[in-house]
Amino acid sequence: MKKALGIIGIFAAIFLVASLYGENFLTGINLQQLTNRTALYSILALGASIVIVTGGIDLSIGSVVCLAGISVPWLLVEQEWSPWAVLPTVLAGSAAIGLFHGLLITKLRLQPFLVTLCGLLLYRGIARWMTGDQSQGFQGEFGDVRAIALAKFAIPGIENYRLPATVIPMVVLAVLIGLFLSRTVWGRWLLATGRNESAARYSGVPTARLTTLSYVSCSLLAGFGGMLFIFDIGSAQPSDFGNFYELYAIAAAVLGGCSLRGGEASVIGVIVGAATLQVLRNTITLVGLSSQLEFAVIGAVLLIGVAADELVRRFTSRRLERMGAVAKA
Amino acid sequence: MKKALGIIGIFAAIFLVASLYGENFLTGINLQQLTNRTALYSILALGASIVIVTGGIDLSIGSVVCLAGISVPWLLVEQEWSPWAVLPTVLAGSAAIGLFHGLLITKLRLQPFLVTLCGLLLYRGIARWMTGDQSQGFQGEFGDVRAIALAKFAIPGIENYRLPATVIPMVVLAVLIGLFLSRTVWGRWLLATGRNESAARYSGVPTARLTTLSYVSCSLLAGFGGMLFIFDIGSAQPSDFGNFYELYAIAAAVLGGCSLRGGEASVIGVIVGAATLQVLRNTITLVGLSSQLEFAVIGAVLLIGVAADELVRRFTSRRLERMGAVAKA
Amino acid sequence: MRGVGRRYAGVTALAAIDLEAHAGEVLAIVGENGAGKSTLLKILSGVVEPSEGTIEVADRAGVLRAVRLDGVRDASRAGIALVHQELNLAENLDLAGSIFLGREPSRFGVLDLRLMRREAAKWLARVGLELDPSTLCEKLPIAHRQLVEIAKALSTEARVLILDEPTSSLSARETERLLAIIDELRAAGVCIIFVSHHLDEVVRIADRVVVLRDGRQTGEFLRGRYDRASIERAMVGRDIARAAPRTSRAGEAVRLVVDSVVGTHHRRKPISFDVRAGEIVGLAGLVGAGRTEVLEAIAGVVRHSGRVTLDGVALEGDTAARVRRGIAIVPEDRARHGLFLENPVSMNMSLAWLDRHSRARLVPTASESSLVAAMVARMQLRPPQPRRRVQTLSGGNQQKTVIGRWMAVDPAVLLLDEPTRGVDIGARAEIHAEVRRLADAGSAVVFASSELEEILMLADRIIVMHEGSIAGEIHAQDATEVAIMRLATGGAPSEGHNA
Amino acid sequence: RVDLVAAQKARIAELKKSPNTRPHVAFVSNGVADFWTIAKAGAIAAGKELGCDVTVEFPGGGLGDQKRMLEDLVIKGIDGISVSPIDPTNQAEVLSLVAEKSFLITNDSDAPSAPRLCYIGMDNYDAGLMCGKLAREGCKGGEVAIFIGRLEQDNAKRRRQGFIDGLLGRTPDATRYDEPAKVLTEAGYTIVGTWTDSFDRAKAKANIEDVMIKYPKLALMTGLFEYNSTLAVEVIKQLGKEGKVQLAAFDEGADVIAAIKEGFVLGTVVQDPYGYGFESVKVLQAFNKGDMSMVPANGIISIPARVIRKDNAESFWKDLKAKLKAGKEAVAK
Ligand SMILES: Nc1ncnc2c1ncn2[C@@H]1O[C@H](COP(=O)(O)OP(=O)(O)OP(=O)(O)O)[C@@H](O)[C@H]1O
Ligand SMILES: Nc1ncnc2c1ncn2[C@@H]1O[C@H](COP(=O)(O)OP(=O)(O)OP(=O)(O)O)[C@@H](O)[C@H]1O
Ligand SMILES: [Mg+2]
Ligand SMILES: [Mg+2]
Repeated sequence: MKKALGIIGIFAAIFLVASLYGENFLTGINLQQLTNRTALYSILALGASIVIVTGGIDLSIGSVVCLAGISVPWLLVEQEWSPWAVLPTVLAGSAAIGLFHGLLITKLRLQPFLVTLCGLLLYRGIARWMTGDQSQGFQGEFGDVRAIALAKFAIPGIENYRLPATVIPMVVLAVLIGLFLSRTVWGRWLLATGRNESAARYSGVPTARLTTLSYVSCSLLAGFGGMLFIFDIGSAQPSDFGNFYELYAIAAAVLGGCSLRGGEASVIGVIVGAATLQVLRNTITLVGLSSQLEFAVIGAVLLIGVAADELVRRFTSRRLERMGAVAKA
Repeated sequence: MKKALGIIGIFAAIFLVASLYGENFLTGINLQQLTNRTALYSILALGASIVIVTGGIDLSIGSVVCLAGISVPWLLVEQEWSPWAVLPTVLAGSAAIGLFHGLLITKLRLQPFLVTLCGLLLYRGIARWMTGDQSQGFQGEFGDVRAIALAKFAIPGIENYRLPATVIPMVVLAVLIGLFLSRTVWGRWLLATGRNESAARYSGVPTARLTTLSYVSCSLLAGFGGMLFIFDIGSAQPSDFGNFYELYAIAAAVLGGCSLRGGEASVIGVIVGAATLQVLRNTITLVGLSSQLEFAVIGAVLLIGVAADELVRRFTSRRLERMGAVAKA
Repeated sequence: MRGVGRRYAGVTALAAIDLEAHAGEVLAIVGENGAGKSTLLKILSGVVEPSEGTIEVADRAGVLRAVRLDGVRDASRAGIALVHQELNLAENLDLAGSIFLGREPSRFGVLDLRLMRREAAKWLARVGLELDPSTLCEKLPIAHRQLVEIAKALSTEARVLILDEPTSSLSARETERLLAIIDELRAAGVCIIFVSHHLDEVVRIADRVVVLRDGRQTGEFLRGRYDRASIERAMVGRDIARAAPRTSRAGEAVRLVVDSVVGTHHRRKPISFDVRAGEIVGLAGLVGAGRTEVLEAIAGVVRHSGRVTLDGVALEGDTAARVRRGIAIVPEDRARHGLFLENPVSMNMSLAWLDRHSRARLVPTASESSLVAAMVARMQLRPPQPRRRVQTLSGGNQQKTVIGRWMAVDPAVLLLDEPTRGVDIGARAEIHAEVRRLADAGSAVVFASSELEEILMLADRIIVMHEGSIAGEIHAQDATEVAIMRLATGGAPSEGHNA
Repeated sequence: RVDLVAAQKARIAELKKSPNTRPHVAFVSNGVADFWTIAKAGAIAAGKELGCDVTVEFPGGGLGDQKRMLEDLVIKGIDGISVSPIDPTNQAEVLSLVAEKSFLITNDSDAPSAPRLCYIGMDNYDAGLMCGKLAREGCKGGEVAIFIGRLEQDNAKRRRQGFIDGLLGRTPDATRYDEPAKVLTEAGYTIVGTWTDSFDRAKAKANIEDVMIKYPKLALMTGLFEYNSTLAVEVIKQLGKEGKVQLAAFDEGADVIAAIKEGFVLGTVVQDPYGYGFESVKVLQAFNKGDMSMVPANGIISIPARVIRKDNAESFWKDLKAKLKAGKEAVAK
């Protein structure tokens, strides 16, 4: 929680600015869309954070999003599989990708950065080759399957805002991962492995298995996220779908208080981190800044945000120190 | 040198396959192009490796390439500056970017990943905004300036192959960085900082200054590389120029034996790493594989390469241990 | 253990060891640095696989069975627990989490945090740590971390408890307590194997002492049939010379002045003292008394208020600036703050020297290697291979490497924090001799040690700290263990010992 | 340039005497898109029909990537390249290199200053104009938003300008340029802005959603790249705005065609990428036989765009499907 305070502050500041200056920012429909986008990106960011907790990194998230996402309409429309076969296959495939990463990293002791960078190239390549670079879409069909991501639930008493269905997996996953990390034996082990792998190993923790598990979870969530993304967007082009999403996911995780050195995570922070990025992008459009400036604004705001957070933290800790010193004297 | 052996082996294998199956691979003109591309990417990879040595990472390389590269024709053509003013300004600006990163990382103790990720967004945003998303080119002029990168020198006795001028900065930089790391006190300090920052600090190494220096060098080389790239290509679009180049640069450095945990580098390895990526891409076209497969092939070949390297290494070290035992017994 | 051996590329760490340890026995293993003690213990606890030989462990019924210890889990299943020589804690966990790491009480994988905390509090109390089990490990000083590790090993209620230099970072009080615990466990029928360089502890507690030398077993002494000197002889192969008392330095110029220094890290009370040229000042005190922080403040590793002056000029800036002025610090936690573990001995040893002996900032390769060769010989590094990675050195030899780094530059002020942690008695004498030689050449030396014996051996003047402030000063000729302990525990100084 | 064109012509004349029996030609796109996969089908079909080898390359990484692919193709010894140059004014060197070692023609976007032997395609300004007129017919005024992948490429700029001029009923002038950042109020329309997404579809979708939220009274949208239109259809459906916001589309996205049939999209302007691919190979093949007769004097082989409305949507879609299927089968062989 404490780790998440910084990003919550940054989020609040951006939200305030957006409410003041963004046209129609505080309308139900806008908040509804924002919730939906936050949910989608959060799922990727949660996956990234599990790997980051172990001190690793997964650069292949975007490509797994692409491969898994593209596979859904490709299998449904082009290969004419049944939805009951497609979804489990795609999820199993995503998990298999993670297993592959995990084994290369723990058994062959290759660097995670390198393995998942190769993955980044490989899975996108496979997606492009598989579809012949043809964009894949549902062609207006499979509304019932897509409802998984597209359904919106009216909330009694609130007008104009309907809760997007994607929030459900986000919340479920966040709660599960949060409990997993703080309340289960394995979560404990994962945190210990991330901070001091040899200490964990000497304590009898099966570090290799846990590291592998974290890559499996990350790829699984990326694959699941990819499915939700394609349900939401309706169609995608294999050469650009999911590009840079790993950076967004990792950025959200790091903003949310995960240290890339491992051993630290805050689920709430990660979700607020993902939400921050989405609110920023939305604000840029609603305030009417040109989309050329989008990147510059996001970069600058985040940088100022984390720098300010750090300065505030320092200032307060120095004050506390001084107060403590006085109390002692 | 020993660290570079793996990548040299991988390179040799790919080169052999390319020579056997690539149409016109072993022609002077093809090797000339390959030399040129290797030189360009090597310069970025050398910069990346300096930061990696300190245990850091620079994700902003591609965006600095873009901003610096785009600035050259923008200042020359649109703003009508003199070339004598443009080149120093662009290089100084690149160095200033590195200084900015270095200070945020050492003084505010922000995570390098986060700082340079914000940089990635920020500098590309600035480039897009500055040029209004218009592609920038030399419009057929400034041939004399562009000759810096485009000149080719005939080598007596060799036909059809002329040495690209870009090789000169690459070799000079490689030699300088190699000597710097292995033969100067600062280089020694840089390696020590990367290996164990706090031990270095306790030993009286000015770690903050050295870390900052490494980010300055990296951005400076990225800016310089960006200039050479734009001279070579002639024009570029701010929205895609340099995209993913940081990944190529880091991949080359890591393939070349740099550990992302810091403290290790091999200049030769880095250059061979960069060359490997270029030969791979070239081979894919010359062999006639579809460009859809390019990513997949690069990813798969690299993964197989590093895995094989690791297996060979293990096998030999196990043999050595056993042999050592026999000799003693 | 039968015929157990372990080889690494290039060295035989251990050869043909046959060893038995019985229930209700305290077996001490002693030997010089690099003799193979830690390797032996690691094999016993499943961390390292033996190259040859077999291990048999008695099951509950007392029948010996050959076991394959592949990983720590096998060993703990066989009832074996090890406290490593180097600290191994995941500092992001709290004390309860650290103690139960790897065998957390749980129901269906869900942690039973309350039970964990309660149990942890019990084990912490057992080793004398009255701390809240939900404190984070990263907040603890090194000695407390060591106690946590011991508590962790105790909590496994293992039948074979293995301790690798458990007392090296403990001060007298904690050591006493540990020895008492060992006594109790022995009475309860636990087999205890422990390694220590503190022979008086060994003499007091061990039922049997096994001496290792160069990976071989060279001697075995049963309780009551040996004295300290005979063990020393079996270990080192000669008698250890006792240093002659040093002459007084009262007339020399003051070099280092510490004036109302308060480290900002832990908010202590102001500290003031000064050190003359050629003087060796020892900082004594209990764990957490603030010695480390004083040394780190002088070296500029932690921010501090107050003034530190060297030869009349204020020391300012960070460590790099102070090192340039001639300050040197040997940190307490060598693995974290002292060494570049993956680098060779040569790089570790020449690092500080380089800055002063480079021309145009170029590394003088030839003189560097001759310097390193000289330092390896002077510090008696074993094996004497400058190109060996420090990681593969034994603990004591790692310590010699850190000290060697500073011995190579003749610093104006040498600050040593636990200078001989894990160093064998022979090498300790050599290190002390080196420190004296440096002082004789005019340097000021301040060292902190938890070992009263070392304080008494090395210091000209002793400053005793208690809860962050100076409790008193004693001159070497007046010092006794009792007097130091009285000050360190906050008792009033007795007559004549107050400076 | 003149020299290079002349030299290419001379080489063609030469080939008349000893024709190249099985030439190997290449078709290089300016990126990766469905548009280009249709073009690829055309190129492959032509290769099969006319008896020559065809390599199709899609540079995914912008200018640098396209340059590298062209260089590598030339090194490989290709007998002719049809390229869609990303930035023709600044790609003089590499285009000259192709002209020097091979035959150079352009498709989709022209490079009149380069030594190309001909251009195959249509004018993006004209196509934009068609789209603008389509919009003007279906929507008599109000707020208008433009969505486009990115604005820096020449064809995108021309297409956008054409749309604006057509919508506002101005006299056509391809050299006009309206700043994307400015709000234009003219002839009863207010063009509230142009949004780009750098080919990130999730971002493109977010753009459309955000703009519809920001301008609740939005009357008309246009998506000037294929996926912009597809996503606009998607968002209209998701937000239940069918019939409330008009869409003038571009290109032949499946969802767009379906929506036209359903009736809540005015229509779409389609180019003929299949024709670009097919003609490119046909022309290059002819060059290798020494034949330059199909190149008109102005050097432009025009393959005009078409407007698809509710009435001709069905037949257009069937035809396209058939062509794609044939192309895919040819690739498989
Ligand atoms: N991983 C390794 N690779 C190579 N050699 C090793 C490795 N680990 C230990 N050694 C060597 O094995 C020998 C025995 O080391 P060990 O750590 O067992 O000594 P020790 O008796 O515990 O010494 P100390 O009292 O200094 O702790 C040493 O020479 C050491 O250099
Ligand atoms: N609150 C804290 N936060 C972080 N680190 C701490 C804290 N308290 C103690 N430490 C660590 O413990 C080390 C020892 O501190 P200190 O100077 O208080 O004790 P000491 O007298 O040297 O005791 P020891 O016998 O353990 O050496 C410090 O250098 C610091 O790294
Ligand atoms: Mg040891
Ligand atoms: Mg201490």
